Amino acid sequence: MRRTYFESPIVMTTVRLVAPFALTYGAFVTLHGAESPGGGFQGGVVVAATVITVAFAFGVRPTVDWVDERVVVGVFAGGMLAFGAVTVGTVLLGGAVLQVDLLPVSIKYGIEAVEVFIGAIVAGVVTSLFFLLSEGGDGE
Amino acid sequence: MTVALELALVVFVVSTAVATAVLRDIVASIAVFAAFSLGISVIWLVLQAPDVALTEAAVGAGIMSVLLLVTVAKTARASDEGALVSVNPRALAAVGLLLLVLVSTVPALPEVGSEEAPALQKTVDGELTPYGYYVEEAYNETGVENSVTAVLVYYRGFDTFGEATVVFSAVVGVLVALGGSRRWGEE
Amino acid sequence: MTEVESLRPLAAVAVSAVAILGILAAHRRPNLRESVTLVSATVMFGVVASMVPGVLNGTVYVTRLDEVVTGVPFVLRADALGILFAVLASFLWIPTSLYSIGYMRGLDEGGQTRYFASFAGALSATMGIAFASNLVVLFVFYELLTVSTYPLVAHDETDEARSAGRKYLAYTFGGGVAVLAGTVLVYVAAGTVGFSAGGIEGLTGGAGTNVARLAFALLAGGFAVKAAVMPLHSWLPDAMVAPTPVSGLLHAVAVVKSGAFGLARVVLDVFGPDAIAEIGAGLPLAGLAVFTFITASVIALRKDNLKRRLAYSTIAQLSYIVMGLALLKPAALVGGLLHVPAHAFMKLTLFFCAGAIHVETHTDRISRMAGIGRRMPVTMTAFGVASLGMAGIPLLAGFVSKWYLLAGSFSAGNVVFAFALLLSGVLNIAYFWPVVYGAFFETREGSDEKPVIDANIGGYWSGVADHYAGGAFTDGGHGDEDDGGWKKPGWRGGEASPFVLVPILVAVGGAVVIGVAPATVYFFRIVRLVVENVTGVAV
Amino acid sequence: MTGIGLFAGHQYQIAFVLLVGVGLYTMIDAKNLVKKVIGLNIFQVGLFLFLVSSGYLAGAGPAIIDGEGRYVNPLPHVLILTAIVVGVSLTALALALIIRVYDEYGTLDEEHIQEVMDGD
Amino acid sequence: MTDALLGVVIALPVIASVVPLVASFWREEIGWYVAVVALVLNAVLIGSVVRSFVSGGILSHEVGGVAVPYGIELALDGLSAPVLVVIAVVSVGTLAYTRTAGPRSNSFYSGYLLLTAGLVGVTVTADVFNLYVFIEITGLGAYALIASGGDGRSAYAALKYLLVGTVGASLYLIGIAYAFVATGTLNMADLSARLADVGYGDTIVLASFAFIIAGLGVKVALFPLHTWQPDAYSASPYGVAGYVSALVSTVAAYALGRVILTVYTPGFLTANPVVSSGLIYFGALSIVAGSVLAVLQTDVRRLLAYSSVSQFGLIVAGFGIGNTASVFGSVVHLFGHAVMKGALFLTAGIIAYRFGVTRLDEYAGVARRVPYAGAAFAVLALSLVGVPPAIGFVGKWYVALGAVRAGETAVAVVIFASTLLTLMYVARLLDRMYYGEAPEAVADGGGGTRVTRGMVALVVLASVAVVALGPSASAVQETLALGEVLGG
Repeated sequence: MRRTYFESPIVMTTVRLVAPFALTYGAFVTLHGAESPGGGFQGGVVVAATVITVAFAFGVRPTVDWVDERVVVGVFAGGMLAFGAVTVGTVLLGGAVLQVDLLPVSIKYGIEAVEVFIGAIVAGVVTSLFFLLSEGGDGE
Repeated sequence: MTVALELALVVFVVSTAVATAVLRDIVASIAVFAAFSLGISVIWLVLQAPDVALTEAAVGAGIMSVLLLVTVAKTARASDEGALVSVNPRALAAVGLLLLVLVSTVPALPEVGSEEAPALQKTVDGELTPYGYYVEEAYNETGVENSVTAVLVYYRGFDTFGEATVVFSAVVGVLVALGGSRRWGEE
Repeated sequence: MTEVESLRPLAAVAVSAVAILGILAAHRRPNLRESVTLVSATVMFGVVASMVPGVLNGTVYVTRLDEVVTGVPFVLRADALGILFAVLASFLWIPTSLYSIGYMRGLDEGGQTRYFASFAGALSATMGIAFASNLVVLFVFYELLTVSTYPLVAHDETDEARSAGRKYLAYTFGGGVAVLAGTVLVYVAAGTVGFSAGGIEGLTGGAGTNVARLAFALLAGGFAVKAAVMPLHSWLPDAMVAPTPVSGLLHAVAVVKSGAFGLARVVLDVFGPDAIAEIGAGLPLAGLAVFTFITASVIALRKDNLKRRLAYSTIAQLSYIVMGLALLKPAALVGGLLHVPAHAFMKLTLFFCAGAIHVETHTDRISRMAGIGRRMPVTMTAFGVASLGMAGIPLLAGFVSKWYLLAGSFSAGNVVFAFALLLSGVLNIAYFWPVVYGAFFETREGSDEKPVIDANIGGYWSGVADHYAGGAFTDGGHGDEDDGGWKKPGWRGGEASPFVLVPILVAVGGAVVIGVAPATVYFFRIVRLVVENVTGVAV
Repeated sequence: MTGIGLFAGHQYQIAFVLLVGVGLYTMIDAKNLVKKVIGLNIFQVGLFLFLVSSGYLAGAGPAIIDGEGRYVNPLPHVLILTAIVVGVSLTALALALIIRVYDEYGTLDEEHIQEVMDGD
Repeated sequence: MTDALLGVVIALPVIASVVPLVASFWREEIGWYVAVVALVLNAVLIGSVVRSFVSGGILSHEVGGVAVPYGIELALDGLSAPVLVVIAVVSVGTLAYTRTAGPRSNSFYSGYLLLTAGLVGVTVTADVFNLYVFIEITGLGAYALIASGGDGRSAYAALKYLLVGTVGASLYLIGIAYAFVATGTLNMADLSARLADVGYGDTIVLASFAFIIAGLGVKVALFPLHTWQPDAYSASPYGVAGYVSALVSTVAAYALGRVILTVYTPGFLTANPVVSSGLIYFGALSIVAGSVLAVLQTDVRRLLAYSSVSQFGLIVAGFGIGNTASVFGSVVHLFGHAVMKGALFLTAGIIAYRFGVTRLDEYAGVARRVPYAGAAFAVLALSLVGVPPAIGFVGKWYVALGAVRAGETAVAVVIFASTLLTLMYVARLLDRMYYGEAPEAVADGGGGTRVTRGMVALVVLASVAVVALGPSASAVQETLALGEVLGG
């Protein structure tokens, strides 16, 4: 029982207009986690939610094709690898595991960097989960 | 924030939770669940947890509902006889027992918001507690105003690494569950 | 007593363990496989025998390894008591191996590789039991013995054999658990489980008396299972479904004697006779032993299946040993311990004879053996001699040990035990004599095809046992005597092959030597040394 | 009703108990597998409520530090953020498994599935 | 530097788990190689961490360089070191097995690596909330792996496991929340001190303990919280069943012991005799019920699964008794059971792949067709019974010894009696395997092609190890210095 998409021009236009702002908001939430509520996780979810909104407006399959799975996987895999690199890297620098203050920037920026990685992971994963659940199954 | 509002919120979330439980139609259930999540995120705001509120709103009301709906769309929307489920006495008894245990501990718990609560002491035996440390020292040490972020990434960064791993595990798990990774890279 | 570090105790254990590998590797070449068995049996006996002179001079050979569990060192220790058991088992393994070859090939048995490998494993475990220096090491090998003999009991793979195997496992593991529990109690109470002649210090007395009683009950009860003391005996008659060499060496020597041996260790080296007297545990055990040998003898009377009759005889004879140990007097101890080798030689002879009859004629039932003495005169003569020994006729092995048991009973001041012994001797004659008499002086036609007593005794009319006794028992499905060997050509003078005959002669010869000149045989000297070490009294 | 007096100041804890109860009840009772997953989420939210309320300080602001002041304890918030993420991850996996089960058995009803499986 | 490796051994498999997923775009079936490289490297690192523990005593690492109790601490002591070793060994061993047997998709190996990371994390963390996170990672990994069977049955079993397991983890978190409410801290050592200050008789402290035990009890699969476990073990591929049965409950039981002994401490148990007896009898009940249920099974995997319920009862009882002997027994049994049970499942897998048989009555005569695997199965099963000198005996000995020393005679009786119950199902199995009339599938020699010599060699190796480890287990008692863990 696949959902048939009703391509409403109003919805599509609205989404087209809103999506860039939503993405920007996601980035903002991610980057300003240090000063205000929010952070990588919330920002990532907002970004993913934007993609999902797009998918609702334009249909899942076209969205998957448009976004390209490689990009989605690349985003969260890159986030994971970067986070992992920080975790293990500080040990190689002679410090403790995940010793953010050993990074060549101030602690604050180190924290923000990690927030960005988290944002990437969450955005990528949540988008993937949505795609997988809506595309998966059906015994293909 | 008045006590009345707080009580109203509590009543709201509990009733939406009960409604979620008793509604037979799964889509209706999901809709009420979204309302429940919104109610909860207001409670987070009342409890001065804006980070949690933001997350709850985005996840509980947003992502979670979408995923649930997608799943229902992929499967079946069973809505046979009656709008509400009938009560299952055995389940009720089992759950009632647990509730009895939980309720009996409530009077022993410190009142919410009380300064006497052990979790809100800044020092114990002259040493800073985690709470004291996070509100007194964290900003000086990290330059990050939002101490939730400071704790999340810096002080308890390893939890967050674990959290990222959990998220990643979810996608791996879904891939495995849905029949391997062949789907990726196809088409 | 001097302790000498030596690898010989370990070597004795290891020889046949290593041999298992050789046996398995040679599974496609039976001759090579059996050579491995024979060589390792010879080597094992050589190693054990080489320690005898030293032990008699008061030397104890010790192999120290690491700890088994904390506070319990893994030490193998060839002391007098251990060497008694080890010499016996390793010596008898040689004729039994020869016999096995004749028997297994004679019957064209399946699974021979498994058979010989398990046999080697069982011997290894037996050596371990003999040389164990403490309860934990003893327990380790005790359990390994169970595991390695299980395939032998279930060898035939018939339903009877498998159910006997399961019963065997259940009983002996149950006993093992009791032993383990007792061991833990002893360890907690005394801080050690190491054997020490005359008993471990500080195990009894004071508030610990009840704990000590419980520990003794568990240990004695656990070992009594393998020693087949009633009411824990019923696995043994069922286990007779195993091939006869197994019944012979394991169920008359190694396995059941490991129970008796464990009991001896408990009495002599864990608690010590004095402590046992103190907690009042001797008399109940002795009483149980008396009950066992009288009852078992009576049951033996009505068993028509020869191996089953022998099994009940074994149960009875083992209880002599138990009684000797339980009476706690030096003479009784000597009698009990001396009965270990005496019974071994005699019972092995009897089993070998039963097996020889089975191989040649496929006959298991006594009522069908009328006149068989004329066909197999050597075999049946040996059978007769061993039977007389069992009954305690002078100049045979059984006499000497019974003599000491009698002396011990009197010195214990309890004449009841002496009378029980004499009564049991009479019963022995009653259940063996018909076999011998029928074999030589009756013919098939003129014989009465009934066991000595054909009535229901003590409600023992149910269960698997009597199913067999009723005639359906065919020793695992081999040979039905009705159209089996009786009509074979070569009926006159049809003795078994030398592989079977020579071991019979060796075993019966041993029984005679022990009886005629006990002082010249090492066993007697070893036993006296053991008792002297424990009680301080030279017997 | 003395109960109300006893539970004044404990309203969130009572809500925690009730939500845990409702969630668990749904998990046990619901035949529909998706419903069970929703029950699981309610159960977890109840638990979150308990933890977050334990860090609440009356009259204090959120733990965004600007000079001296009263702040709530940020630690429970951090824990709950992590726990929410864990929850959504588990939900996603559960839903994927449900889709898989549906593909196989054509129903989401626990009892039907059990019947089909026993029939195998 | 070495103590930082405690974090690295968690992070390394996580990082490695990303690789197969990304690599899927270019190549299938590359996951195994990635996993082998990562886990062998991880095993080497674990080796060096453990070596440094052996030579220098307890290791502790403050993650991020943040002082305890404000940050997260990782630690390695006598309780965790053996578990860490067994994780390293089993993860590599089972991986070798899945080379031909297991699911071969890349995402499967990502899941495998994540599960391993979770297991290691649970083992080395010294923070109760961090423990929760790793429990969930372990859970997610396990659910995913169990679902990799690819049929509806395995998906359903995984879902059931997920629902029950998450409730278990949440109950644990409720317990943590109570402890947090009482103390405001999460570091194990700090929490332990604060709980003592609050008082062991405090309602909140008792509630926290109860919820933690109940929650972890679900994860360990103690009776009657075990319902997820037989389905999970029997519906998953054999390689997975081997891995999950060997380690997942093991680390949960370890976590249980860790919380009981180092957070609440034996002092708590002494102060609350009712609680401590309750815990011990909880374990004892599991011993008996698990064995009885195992005896009733007709499916070999379910039999083995219920046997785990029983064996973990023994381990928990040992922790509950809480003296050095019983705790050492539990640790030995944790280690031994992991090897035994894992290898038993792998051996059952060899038999299933070869002959397509899974039920007890179909096992008739299989041992003769696969003599090496059959012998390994026999040795492992007998070790499970507790036949000395194999390691199964050693664990039982120490727990029993501890029970008698603590005056818990009834528990000692249960432990001894459980030997016989274990024997009941093991004897049934072995009797069938060796003496039964082979059914057609077996007599034909089977048509399975997925059994390699390597797989057989692996289980034979495991059976040899089980025997060899027994006598050597006691030698590490001093090194582990469990007295130190128990607070001297």
